[in-house]
Amino acid sequence: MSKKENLNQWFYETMLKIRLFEEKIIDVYARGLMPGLAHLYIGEEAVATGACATLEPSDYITSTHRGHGHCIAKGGDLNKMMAELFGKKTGYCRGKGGSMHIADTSIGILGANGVVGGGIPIATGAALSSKLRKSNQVTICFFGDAASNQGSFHESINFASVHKLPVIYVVENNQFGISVHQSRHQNIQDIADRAVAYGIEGKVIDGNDVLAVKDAVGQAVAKARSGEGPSIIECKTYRWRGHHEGDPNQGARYRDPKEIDDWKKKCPIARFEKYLKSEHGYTDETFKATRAKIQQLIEDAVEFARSSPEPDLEVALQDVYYEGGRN
Amino acid sequence: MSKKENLNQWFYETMLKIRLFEEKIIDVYARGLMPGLAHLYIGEEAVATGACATLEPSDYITSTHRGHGHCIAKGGDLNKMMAELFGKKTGYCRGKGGSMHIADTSIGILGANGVVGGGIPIATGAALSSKLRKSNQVTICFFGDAASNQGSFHESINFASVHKLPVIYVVENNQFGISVHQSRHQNIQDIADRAVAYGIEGKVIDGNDVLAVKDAVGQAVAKARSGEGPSIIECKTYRWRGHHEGDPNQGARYRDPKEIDDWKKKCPIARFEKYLKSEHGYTDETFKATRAKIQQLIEDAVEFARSSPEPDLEVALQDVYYEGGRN
Amino acid sequence: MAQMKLVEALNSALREEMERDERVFVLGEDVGLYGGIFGVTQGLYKQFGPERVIDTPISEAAIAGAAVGAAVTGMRPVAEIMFIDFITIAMDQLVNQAAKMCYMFGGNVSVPMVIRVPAGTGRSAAAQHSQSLEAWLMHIPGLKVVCPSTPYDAKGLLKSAIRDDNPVVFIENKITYNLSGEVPDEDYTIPIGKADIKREGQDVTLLATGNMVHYSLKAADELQQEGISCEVIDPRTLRPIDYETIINSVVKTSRLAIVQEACRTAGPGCEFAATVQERAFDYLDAPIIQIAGMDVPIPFNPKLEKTVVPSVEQIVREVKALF
Amino acid sequence: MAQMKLVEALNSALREEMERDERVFVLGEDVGLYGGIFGVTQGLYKQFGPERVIDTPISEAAIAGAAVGAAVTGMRPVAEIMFIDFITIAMDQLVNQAAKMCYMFGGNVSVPMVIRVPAGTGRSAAAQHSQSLEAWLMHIPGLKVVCPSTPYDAKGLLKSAIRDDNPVVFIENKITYNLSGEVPDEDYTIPIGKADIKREGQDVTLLATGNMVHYSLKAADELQQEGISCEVIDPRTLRPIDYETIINSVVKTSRLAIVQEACRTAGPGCEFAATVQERAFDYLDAPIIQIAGMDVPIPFNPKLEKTVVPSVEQIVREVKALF
Ligand SMILES: Cc1ncc(C[n+]2csc(CCOP(=O)(O)OP(=O)(O)O)c2C)c(N)n1
Ligand SMILES: Cc1ncc(C[n+]2csc(CCOP(=O)(O)OP(=O)(O)O)c2C)c(N)n1
Ligand SMILES: [Mg+2]
Ligand SMILES: [Mg+2]
Repeated sequence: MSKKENLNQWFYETMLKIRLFEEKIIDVYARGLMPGLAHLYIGEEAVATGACATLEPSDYITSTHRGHGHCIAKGGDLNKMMAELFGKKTGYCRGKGGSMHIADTSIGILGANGVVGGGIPIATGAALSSKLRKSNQVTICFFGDAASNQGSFHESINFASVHKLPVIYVVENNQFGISVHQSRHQNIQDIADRAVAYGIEGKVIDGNDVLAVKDAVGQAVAKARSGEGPSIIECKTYRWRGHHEGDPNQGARYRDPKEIDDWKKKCPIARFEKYLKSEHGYTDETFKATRAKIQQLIEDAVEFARSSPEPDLEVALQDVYYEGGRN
Repeated sequence: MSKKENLNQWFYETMLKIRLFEEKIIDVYARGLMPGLAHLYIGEEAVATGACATLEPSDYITSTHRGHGHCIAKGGDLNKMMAELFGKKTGYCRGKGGSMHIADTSIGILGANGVVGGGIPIATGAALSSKLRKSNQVTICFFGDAASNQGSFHESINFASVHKLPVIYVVENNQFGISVHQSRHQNIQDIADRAVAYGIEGKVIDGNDVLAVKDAVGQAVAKARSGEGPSIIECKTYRWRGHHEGDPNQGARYRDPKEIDDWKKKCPIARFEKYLKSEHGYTDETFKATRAKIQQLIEDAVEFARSSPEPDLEVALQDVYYEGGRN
Repeated sequence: MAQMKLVEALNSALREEMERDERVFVLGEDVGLYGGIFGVTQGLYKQFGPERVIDTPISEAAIAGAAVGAAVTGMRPVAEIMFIDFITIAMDQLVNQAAKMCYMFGGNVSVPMVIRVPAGTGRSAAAQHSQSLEAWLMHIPGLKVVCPSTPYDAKGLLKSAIRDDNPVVFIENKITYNLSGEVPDEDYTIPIGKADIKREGQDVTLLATGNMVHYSLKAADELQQEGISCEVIDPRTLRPIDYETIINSVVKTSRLAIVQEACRTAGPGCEFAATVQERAFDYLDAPIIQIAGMDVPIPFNPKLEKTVVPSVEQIVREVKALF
Repeated sequence: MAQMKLVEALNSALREEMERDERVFVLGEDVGLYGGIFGVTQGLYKQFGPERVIDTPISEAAIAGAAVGAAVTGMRPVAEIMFIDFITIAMDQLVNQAAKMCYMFGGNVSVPMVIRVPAGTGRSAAAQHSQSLEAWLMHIPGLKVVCPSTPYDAKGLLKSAIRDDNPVVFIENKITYNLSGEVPDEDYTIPIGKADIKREGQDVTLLATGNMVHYSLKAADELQQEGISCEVIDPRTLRPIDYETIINSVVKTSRLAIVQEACRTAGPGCEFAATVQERAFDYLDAPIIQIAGMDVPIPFNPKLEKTVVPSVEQIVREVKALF
C-alpha cells in the first residue's frame, strides 16, 4: 500500500514490517545465520515511519547503526536487506556491508553508519548539495540521544543553520547510549533545546505516536523545502531489546526490567491499532490479515537470503575504488 | 603591583603590559626578529585581565593562538615570553614552541594552542583532575567566537556539565574567525546562548570593560569552586590588528577600516583610565609613570631576548619524550 | 601463577594499578556500569566508584582531551576508545596535543596517559569496526605504541604503560581477548621497547604482533615438519622498536617475513622491512616479505573477512616460497 | 605556455574546472572573501559567488563530511583543510566514511571529492602547523593521494583529482607555492598514478616528493660534479604508486635513496623501501636509504626547524656514502 493511496494503512504496514523484520532477526541471529552485530529497533518504529512518511523517494535520509527501521520506512527492499544481513551476494552491499552499512542511493538512503554521529555531516552535505542543485530535495538525518554529544552533531547543525540547509535532524531519544542513561550523558532533558545554540527551531514529541511524528517532521520538511532551513525534532521513545543482540538480559546491567515493561505498554503499534479501530473502523481481522501478509514478506526475505549464494571471494577485492556501479 | 595589594593598579598595569608587549611585537615582527606567526591581542586586553584577576596562581588556564595576553595576565614572565617569540634558548620552550605554544605549568598556564578549539578538552581534563584531586582549583578556558563552532567545544562543555566540573569557558567574541564575520559562521548573536544546550549558565558581557569581566568571571569562578559546575561567559570585544601580522591592511579584505576606528574609541585601557581618574583620583602623571615603567619592562624583555643565545642544535632532538623536566 | 584470559589480565592490571596509585583512573564509553564493551573494565566501577571509573558521553575527542588535561595536571588517566576505528575522532588531541606537548613546551610538561584501543578483525564487524591503524601511531614522535599478544605480556605492558610518563597507545587485538595463559600472581612489569622471542629458530625470522603471533607460531609448527626452523619475534612495542633483537635474529636466519593484519601499503610492516634491509642488508638471503592484510576495507561477510587477512596456511605457503 | 607560480597554477585549475563543470564547488575556512590563507582560491569568490565558494565555520569534521554528503549526491566538492595538521579532526569522515563508502555499499556509490591540504615545514609555524602526514593517507584503501612538486604537475593533477570518481587527498607542500614554472595555456591533465622522471641518470635513483624534489635536483647537480649520475623520480601520486617507473629505474641504477620531509619512522619512505627491496632485491647494490625528517615534532626556531628536515648538503653527503 503506498503512502499516497492510504497513509494510515501505510503507517500500519510499515511499522509492522519493521517490527516483524526485527523479531525475525532475533531468531535468525540466535541461530547464527547473521554474523556481526544486530542493533534492533523494536519499540521505536513510529519514529522512522512517521518521519519517512513526509518524504518523496528522491529525498534523502542518513541512518545509524540501528538502521533497519529507517531503511524499511524509506522503501528499502526487504529481500536485499535480509540478504545483506546474511552476508550474501544478493544483498544490498554484496555481503560487504552488513547491518551497519546498508545503503540504497536510488531511493535516497545514503547509508546506515557504524560511527555514532558519522552520518550527521553527511546529511548536511547532502542538503547542501540539493540546495546547490536547486533540486528541492530535503534530507532527514536520524541519530540517537547519545550521538547528540558528538562534535559532529554540533559542527553539522551549526553549518546547516548558517546556510539554511534543507535538513531535518531527527533525534531518536531512546534514553540510552548503550548502557549510559541520558541523565548520565548530558545535563539536559530535552535535546531539542540544543536548537537554541543554532538559532533554529527545536521540537519535542512523543516518538511512539506515529501521527505526532509525521506532523512535526512534516512541518519541518515543509519549512526546509521552502528555504527556511533546518530543524531539530526530538522523538522520545525507548528500545525494548538490549543495545544489540548479545547485550545480556536486554540490558539488565544498566536498567530495571520493569522499565522495559512500562514502555511495552506504550507500544507504538498497539497504540496505532487502537486509533485505527476507534477512528477508522479497523477490526482485529484487518490487523490479522495485514500481519499475515507482512509476515509472509519477511519469511520470503529470509528464504531469499538463505538460498542466495555467498559472494565469490574476489568480491572482497572489488569496489575499493569506484568501478562504474553494480546495479 | 600584586592583585591583592591594589587590584585597580594591577588591572591597569596588566592591560598596559599586554598592550605594550603587543605593540612591541608589531615592530619586532616587522623587523624580522620574530619568526613564524604573530596573532596580536590588542583591543582585547580587558578579557584576559579581568578573567585572570579572579584566579589564584595554582588555578589553571588554557589559551589559544592569540595567547600573549592570557599568559601575561596569568603571571607569565615577560623575558621568557619574549625570548620564546624570538626562538631563543632562554625562552619558555627553549625556542621550540614559539608564540603559539607558550606554557608555564608552574603558574597554571597549560599552554597556548595552535589548534582552534584544541585547548577546550584540555581545560576540561584539568578541571576533572582538580575535582578528582579535590584540590579546589578552577580552570579558565579561553577561546574565540569561531572556536565555538568546533566539535571540541560541544563535546567538552557537555562533558563538563555532566560532571559539574570547575571550569569557566570564556569566549572572546572579537567577531571574526580570521576573515569570516560571526554573522557568517553562526546563526546566533550570543554564543552564551549555547549554555542552554548543556543546562549551565551563560552570560554576555562587555569584554572591553575589565570590571565587568572580572565580576562575571568572578561569580562563575566562585560557583565552580563551590562545586556548582561550569559556566560560559561571552566577552564582546574586537581585534584591532589583522588576524596576524601579515594580514594585509589589518584585514581590509573582509572589514571596513571604519569599524576598527569605531572600536578604537571603545579602547579598554582608555576606558579604564577614565574610570580611574573619575573614581580613584588617578592623574595623567600616574598613567605616564606607569606606562614608562611598563615600557621599560618590555624593552628589557626585548633586550633579554635579543641578547640570548640560539638553542644548540641538539635541543631539536630532546624532549620528544619526557626527560625529567628542564626547570 | 594463575591461568587467565587476556581480557582478565588487562582487568587485573587496571585494578592493581588503581589500588597502587590513586592518580590512576579510567574513563571511556560504557567502561563503568557496563564494565566495558569487551569486559576489560569489569568490576572496577563497583570497586572504585563512579569518580575513578568514569562513564563518558560519546565524545571521543573530549575523552582523549580530558585525559590530556588530567595528565598534565597530575593524574594518570587510562582512557578507552571503544574501537581503534574511532581514534580517528580523537587524533587532534592525541597527535597534536598529547604527543607534542612535552616537546613544544621545551621539556617541562609530561603527559602520562594511556589510550586503550581494541583493534583488528574476526568479529564480522565490517569496515568501520575492524581496522588495524597502528601504522599511524607508530609514525608520531612523542607517542609510544604497545600491542601485546599474550595475557602475560598484556598485564606487564599495561602496567608499564600506566607508569610511563608519556602518552601510550595500548592496542588490544580483539580476537586475543579470550586467549588464556599463565600470569604471575605478584606485581611485575614488562619494559616498553623490548621485543620477545616467542620461539627460537634458525632458518627464517617471523615478525608478528597481536593475533598474528599465534598464527605465526602455528605456522612455525607446520614449517618445522617440513624442515624449516622459524624464529618468531613479537616486537610487543611498536614505538620505540627493539631493533636490536630483530636485527640479531635476521643476522642469524638471513630471512625475514613480517606477518600483520594491517593493510599492506604504508603499513607497520613497511617500517620493519625498510629498517631491517637498511641495517642488515648484507645478511639477507632473500627479500623481506610481508604477509599482510590486503589493501581493502574489511568486508562484513566472514568468509570474505578471512580472505583479506593472513591465515596460517598463507604464512606457511609464503614462508616456504622464501627457500 | 605561461610562467606561473604553483599557487597560481592551482588557482587556475580550480577556476577552469568550476567553469567547465557546475558540479564543482569549493568550501573551506576563509576560502571565499579572503581567497584562502595561502591564496589558492583567490578571486574565485568574486567570479563564482558565495554559493560555489563557501566560507565555512571552523569545523573540519563538518567540512569533510559536507564534502562527502555532497559528493554522494551528485556534486564534486573541493574542500580545503587549512593545514594538514588539522586533518586529524576530519579523519573519521575521510577514512571511515569517504574512503570506505564505495566498498561498504557494494560498489554502488561513488564519492568524487577532493580534500586539499597544505603541508610541510619552512615557515617557522612549529609543531602543529608543519607536519607531513601523507603516510597516514597512503595507508587507507579507498583514498587516492596526490602531491605535486611543480606548477605544471600541480595544475594537471588537481584537474585529474577533481575529475576522479573517488576521494582524493591533494597535498600541497607549502614551501613550493611560490615556485614558478611553465604551464600550458590549454586544458590538460596529468594522470593520477603516474610517476615522473624529473632527471635521468645512471648511478642512483633519488625518489622525492614536494619540495624535496627540488632539493634532490640540486643535490643531483652537485653529485654530477663528483661523477655521480642521479635519476630523480617524483612519484607525484602516493596512492596508487607507480612502481613500474620506480622499479625500472632501480633496476638500471641499483641504488635507491628516498628523500622526504616526513618523519622517518613508519613514514612514506618505508612503503617505498619495503616494496622496492621486495621487488628488486637482486638488483640492489646497496641498502635503500631514507633521507628523512627526524623523528621529532617540528621545532619553532628556524635553525632547529632546518636541522630536522633534509637539506641539499645532507642529500649529497648521504648519497655519496652509498658508493
Ligand atoms: C564514534 C563511535 N563511538 C562509539 C561507538 C560504539 N557505539 C555504538 S552504538 C553506541 C550508542 C549510541 O547511542 P545512541 O546514539 O543514543 O543510539 P542508540 O544506540 O540508542 O540507538 C555506541 C557507544 C560507535 N559506534 N561510534
Ligand atoms: C583546527 C584549526 N582550524 C583552523 C585553524 C586556522 N586558524 C587559526 S586562528 C583561526 C581563526 C580563529 O578564530 P577565533 O576562534 O574567533 O579566534 P580569534 O583569532 O578571533 O582570536 C583559524 C581559522 C587552526 N589554527 N586550527
Ligand atoms: Mg540512544
Ligand atoms: Mg574571533
